[in-house]
Amino acid sequence: MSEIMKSAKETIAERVAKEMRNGDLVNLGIGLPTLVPNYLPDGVDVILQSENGFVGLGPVKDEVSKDLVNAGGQPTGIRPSGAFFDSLLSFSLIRGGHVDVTVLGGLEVDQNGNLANWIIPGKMVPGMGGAMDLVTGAKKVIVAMEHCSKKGAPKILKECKLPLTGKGVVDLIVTELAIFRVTIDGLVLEELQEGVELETVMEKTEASFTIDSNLKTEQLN
Amino acid sequence: MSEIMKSAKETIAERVAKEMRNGDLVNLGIGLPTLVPNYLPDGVDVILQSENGFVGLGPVKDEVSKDLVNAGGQPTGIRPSGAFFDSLLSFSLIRGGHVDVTVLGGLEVDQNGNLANWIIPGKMVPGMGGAMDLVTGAKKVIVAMEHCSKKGAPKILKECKLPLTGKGVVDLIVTELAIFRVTIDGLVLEELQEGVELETVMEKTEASFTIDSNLKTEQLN
Amino acid sequence: MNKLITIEEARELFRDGMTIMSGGFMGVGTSEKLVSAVLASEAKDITLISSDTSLEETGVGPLISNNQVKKVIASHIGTNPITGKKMIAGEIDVELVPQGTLAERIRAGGSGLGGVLTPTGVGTMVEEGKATLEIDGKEYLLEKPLHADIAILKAYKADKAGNLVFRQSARNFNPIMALAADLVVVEVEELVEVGELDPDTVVTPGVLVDNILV
Amino acid sequence: MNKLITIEEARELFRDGMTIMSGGFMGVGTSEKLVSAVLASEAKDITLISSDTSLEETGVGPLISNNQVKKVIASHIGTNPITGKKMIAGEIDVELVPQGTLAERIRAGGSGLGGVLTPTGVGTMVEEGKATLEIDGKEYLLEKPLHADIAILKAYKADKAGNLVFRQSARNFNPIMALAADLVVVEVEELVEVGELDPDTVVTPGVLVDNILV
Repeated sequence: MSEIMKSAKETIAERVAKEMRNGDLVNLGIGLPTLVPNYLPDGVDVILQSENGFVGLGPVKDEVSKDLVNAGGQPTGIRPSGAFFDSLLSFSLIRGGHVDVTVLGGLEVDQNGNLANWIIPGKMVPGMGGAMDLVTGAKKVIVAMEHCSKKGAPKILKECKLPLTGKGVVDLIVTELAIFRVTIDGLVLEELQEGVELETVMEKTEASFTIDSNLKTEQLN
Repeated sequence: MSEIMKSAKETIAERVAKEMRNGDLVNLGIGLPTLVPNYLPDGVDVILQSENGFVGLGPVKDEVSKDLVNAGGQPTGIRPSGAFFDSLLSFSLIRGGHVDVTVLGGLEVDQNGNLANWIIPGKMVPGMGGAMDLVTGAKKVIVAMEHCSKKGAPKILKECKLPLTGKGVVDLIVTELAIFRVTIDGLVLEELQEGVELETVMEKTEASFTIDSNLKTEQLN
Repeated sequence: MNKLITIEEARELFRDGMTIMSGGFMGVGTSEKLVSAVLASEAKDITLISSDTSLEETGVGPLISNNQVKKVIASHIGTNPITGKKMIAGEIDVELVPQGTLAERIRAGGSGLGGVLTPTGVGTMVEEGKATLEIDGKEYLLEKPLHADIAILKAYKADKAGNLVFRQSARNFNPIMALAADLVVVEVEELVEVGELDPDTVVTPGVLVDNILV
Repeated sequence: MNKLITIEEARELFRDGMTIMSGGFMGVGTSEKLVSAVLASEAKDITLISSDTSLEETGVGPLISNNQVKKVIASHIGTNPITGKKMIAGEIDVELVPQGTLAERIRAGGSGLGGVLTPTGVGTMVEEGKATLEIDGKEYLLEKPLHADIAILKAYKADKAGNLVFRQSARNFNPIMALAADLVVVEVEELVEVGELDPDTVVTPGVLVDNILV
C-alpha cells in the first residue's frame, strides 16, 4: 500500500497491529479497531473474541449463518479452533484478565488514562455495551482514534469532560500523529508517526505529556 | 413389606417419600436419605440431583463408568433425561432455590430450625461438603433422622450444642416416632408415626413443641 | 410431565406489570414467537431485561414500538432509535448496565447470591447511587441481583424433558436467564425425544425449563 | 503454538510454596499424571485447593501423604484420614469451605470479581472472621476470591488449540479452575486435531489452556 494513499485510520490500525503478540486473545471495538487484523506482522496471529459469545472470530465461510454474528450484530465466521459460550463466560474472560489486548475508539482520553467513549449527554445514548468491562478487565487497553475531532478539537485532554467509560484504564493511545503511553506519572510521548513533527503533536494535544528519552532524535527535528 | 419388620430407617424414609411431589428436583444426603426413592407413592417421580455435577441420578446401567459417581463417590447411573454440568451450575441450582427438596441426616436439630450435622469438635472433621449450601438454598429442608442418639439422648433440642450447618433452615423433621414442622413460632408436632404415643415423643424430645390441631385425636390416645 | 405449550397458551402467560427477561443479542437468540406472544397478550407496563433493544423490527424491538414496556434494563439501546426517543420523551425508563455486569446480576439473581462485586463502572456514572466496597485495596461496585417473573428464551434443540442446546452466538444470555425467572419458557427450532441429547452436551438442564414452544 | 508437554516437562512446572488447584471430586476428574508430576517434583509447602482430599491412594490423596502440602482449602477431608491426622498434628492447615462457596470463590478469582456474597454459612463457624453484609434485609457473607499459580486439570478430550470437553461427573471443578490460575495444565484422555471438536460443544475454550499432557 502506498504511504501517500494511507488514510489516518489505516495509519492507526497498522501501528496498533504492531502491539500484538502471537497468540494474544484480542477484543476489537466496532469501527477503526476492526481494521487491525489486516496489518498483523508476519508470524503474528491473534485470537479474536466476540463478546456476544465466542473466541475465534473469522471471516464468513461458505454460507452466512443466522445464528453467527459479531458484537456489532453483523454476520461473521468462526475459525475451526474457536469455541462458543454464554455471555457469562464471555465476560469472565474479559473482566478476569484473560483478554490480552482490547482496542477501542475514543471520544476523549485524558492524561490520567481516563477514557470517554460511550455517551454524549443531550444526544442519543447508545449504552456502554461491553466497553466498560473491556477497559476494566483487559490486560492492555489501547485507544485507537484520530488525534482530533472532525471539528479539529483535541481529543487528548487534561481531563475528560464527557462521562467516563473507565477511570485510569488506558495503557496506550495511538493516533495518526503519535503514540502515547499512559504511566502513573502521566502521558509519555513514545513515538511520532512517520513524517509528523513534534510541534504538530504539541499543538493538537491539550494534555500535558513528557517525551520519552528513546524518541528518535531525527524524529524531533 | 410387613409393618412389623420395618426398621426405624425404613419408617422414616417411607414417611419422607410422602413429602415429594411429582417432578420435584430433590437432593438426598448420604445414608438414610438415599432410601427415600424406594418409597415414592405411585404416580410420583422425582428428579435426583448429585451435587458433584448432574441431575437425573439413577441406577447403574449395563456397565460402571469410572467418570460417573454420586456425591458419595460411589458408581452410579444417569437417566436418559439427565444432564451433566460443572460444580458451579450445580450449586447455582442449590443456592438459587431450584432444588425443591433436600433430605439430610442430623446430629442435632433445635426448635428454632437450626441444624447441626457436619462436625463433632475434638473428633475427626469430615467437612461440610455441599450440606451448608443445600440447607441454605433448597426450598424445603427435611431432616430425616432417628429420634434419639444411639445412647438414647434426644436429638431434637431446645438449642443445638454442636456447630451449626445452618441457622433457622429446617422445615420438617421426620423421625421414626414423629413428624415436626418448624414454624416461626417454634416446633409443631404434626403427626405421630403409627403406633407411637404422644407420651413417648414428649419423653424423648428435649425441644418445646406445640401440637397441631389437626393431629388425629385417636393418635393422641 | 408435559412441558409443551401452544402459541395460544403462551399468550396467556403474560400480565400487566410483569418483569420479563428475553435472551438474545441484537435479536440473535431471541424468540420471535414468544415476542409475538407478548405482543398478542397486550400486557402493559412491562419491565424488560435484555442485552439490548435490537432494531425496531427484530428481537425485542417490536415490544418497544408497541408501547408495552415501561422500563428497560439493558446494556445497549443505540441500535433501536425508538427506545432512545421514548426515553427522551419520558415514556420509557432506561437503566443502562455494563454487559458483563448485566450477565452477573442475572446470574446472581438465579444463584441465590446477594449481589455482584465488580470493578466495572467504578469512577463512572454507573457508580451513582450504588454502594462501593474496598476489598484488599481495590474498589468494587455492589450491583444488585436481577430476577424476572418470566424468561422468554430461544434454543436450538430441546428434548421433551426441557434439556437445551444452543447454536453458535445465539446462546448469549439464554442459559443465564434460565436460572433467574419464576417461569422459564423456551422456543426451540427442533424438539427431540428424551434420550436423543447426550447429557454431556446439554447446556441448560431441563429442570430449569417450565414450558417449550416449538 | 504448541501446547503439548511431556510428563518430564510437567514436573518442571512446580515450585516450593506454590498454590495449586486440582480438579476432581473424590478423585474423579483428577489428573493422576499431573498429581504424579507434583510428587516427582518434590515441591514443598504447597497450598492445595481442591473439592476434597479424596482417599489416601486416589486423586490428590498422595500429595497429602507425601508431606508436600502445608495448607488445604477444600470442602471435605473426611474420606482421607491422613488429612485429618496431619491437621490434628498441626502439620497441615485446613480451611474448610462450603462446596458451593468454593466453586464461587474460584470463579470470582478467575472472573475479576472482588468476592462472593453468599447466604451459605451465615450463623455458622464459616462466618468467623468474615465480613457480613445485609442486602435488602438478608444477610450474606463476603467470601474472598481464590486464585492459583497452577491449575492441574483433567479433561476427556482436547484439540491441539486446548479446547476441552469433559465426560460425565468428571467435569466438576475443572472448567471453573481453568479460569483461575496463572498456568493451566490439562491431562486429556484423547487429543484430536483442531476442527474435530464442534465449537458449540466445547466446554472450556482453548484460550484458557496453556499446556496439554496426553
